[in-house]
Amino acid sequence: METDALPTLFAITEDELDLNALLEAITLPTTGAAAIFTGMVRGYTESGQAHQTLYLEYEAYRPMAEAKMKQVAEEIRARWPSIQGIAIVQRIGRLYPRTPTVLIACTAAHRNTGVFDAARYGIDRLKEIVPIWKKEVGPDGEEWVEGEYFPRPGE
Amino acid sequence: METDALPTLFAITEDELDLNALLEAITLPTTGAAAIFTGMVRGYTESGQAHQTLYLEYEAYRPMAEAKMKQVAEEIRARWPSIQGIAIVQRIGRLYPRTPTVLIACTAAHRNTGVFDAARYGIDRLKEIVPIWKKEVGPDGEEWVEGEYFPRPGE
Amino acid sequence: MPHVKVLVFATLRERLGGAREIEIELPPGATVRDLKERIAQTYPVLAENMKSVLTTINREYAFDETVLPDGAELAMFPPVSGGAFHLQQP
Amino acid sequence: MPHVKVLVFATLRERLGGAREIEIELPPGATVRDLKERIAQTYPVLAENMKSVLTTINREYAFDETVLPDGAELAMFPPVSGGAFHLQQP
Repeated sequence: METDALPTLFAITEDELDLNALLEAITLPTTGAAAIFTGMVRGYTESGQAHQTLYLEYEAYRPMAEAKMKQVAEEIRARWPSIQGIAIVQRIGRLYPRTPTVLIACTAAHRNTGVFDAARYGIDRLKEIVPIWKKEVGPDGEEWVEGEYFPRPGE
Repeated sequence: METDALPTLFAITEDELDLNALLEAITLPTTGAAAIFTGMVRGYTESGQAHQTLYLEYEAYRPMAEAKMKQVAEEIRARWPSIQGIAIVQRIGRLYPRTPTVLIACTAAHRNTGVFDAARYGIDRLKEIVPIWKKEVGPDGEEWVEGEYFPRPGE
Repeated sequence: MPHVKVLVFATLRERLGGAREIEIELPPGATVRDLKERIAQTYPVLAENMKSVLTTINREYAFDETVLPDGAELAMFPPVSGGAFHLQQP
Repeated sequence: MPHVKVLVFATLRERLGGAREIEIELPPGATVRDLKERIAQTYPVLAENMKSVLTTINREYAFDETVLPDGAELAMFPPVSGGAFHLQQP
């Protein structure tokens, strides 16, 4: 299987995430396993200072976000050569509690060659380097959520 | 959140796995992360002795399989108390390449409190103790696939 | 002599031509080991399977020394292989 | 004096009343650090943001010493927060 035949899918979208379709798009005839991560909007956060969220507003620097998603996919392939398909999708706009907002999925022939680690790495990297922001709107006002990661040269 | 309010879903089914619906069923207002594992039928296996698979026939000892899926869910909750929802579903019958046959999904408030490890543990345990078998049908004949795990007392 | 029914799955079922259940006579107090031996004698086609078969009593895994309780749901099957991976070679 | 445009996102955009882009005059050979200083002077509402802002040149992260190339696509924004987790407290 040549690398350029391996499906890599990344998107910034305002549409609902369709896990069935995304998984199908990265499943090859040689695929036997997939690990998928999704992040959802929490309506209630119980850790730290408990608070309620009415909705989140997501914003992206779209062309750069797509380029950085591609970079995350390339980093995954460099670390886990067994990975076959990769899907990275971020939904933007106004998103309400219980809604999936982000998805990272990795497929491979077998489950023990890195699919879980690859998906986990993917979501961690997405959070660090892909230019997407969210504003949290709660009953008492709104607040932009800022990350803490400062990319290094080359990232 | 009381444990008895946490969604646990397990099923042996002949129907297509609907990841969107399964994820929705285990997402609470406090959920922020999900890890999902799916296993698919491989049409071509390249590792070991390369071979082609036309389809797999899955068979289950249904009432026991459902009881053991419940046990796997209980084991996950005992090890990762942060897990909110758990779905464990096995599709049976004749299944063709690229088709998802099994799904384990775990949700939690945050992604770094065990969702990935819990899903991985779940699929490993399912393979060991849940009474499901498959027959592989290829161009040159058919073969039952047998596992290697012998449960210990109490499993 | 108690008469017990044993559900069979996968290879065992297929070796029996598709039967989902077998019936067997056993002395009172018989164990899982006794059951396996009796099956190997009564159904020679399953004799080889008895070496690596898993036995369950009321949907819990049972072991050679376990005495079969009256009226229990018994089942026998090969090590499980769910999940669409770990394919053995033909 | 070259005239550059800088795309802004998130908090920066909101502090500017929703503007998606700012314009600024810079001497030739100006660096990212020069750009930040000039923005802090020209748009006082962004002065505080300049302390922790990320800067990109042609969609790659850039650093204080980097000289701004002619005609590059420049952008500034706070550390990213995608993914629906790691919520800061209001």
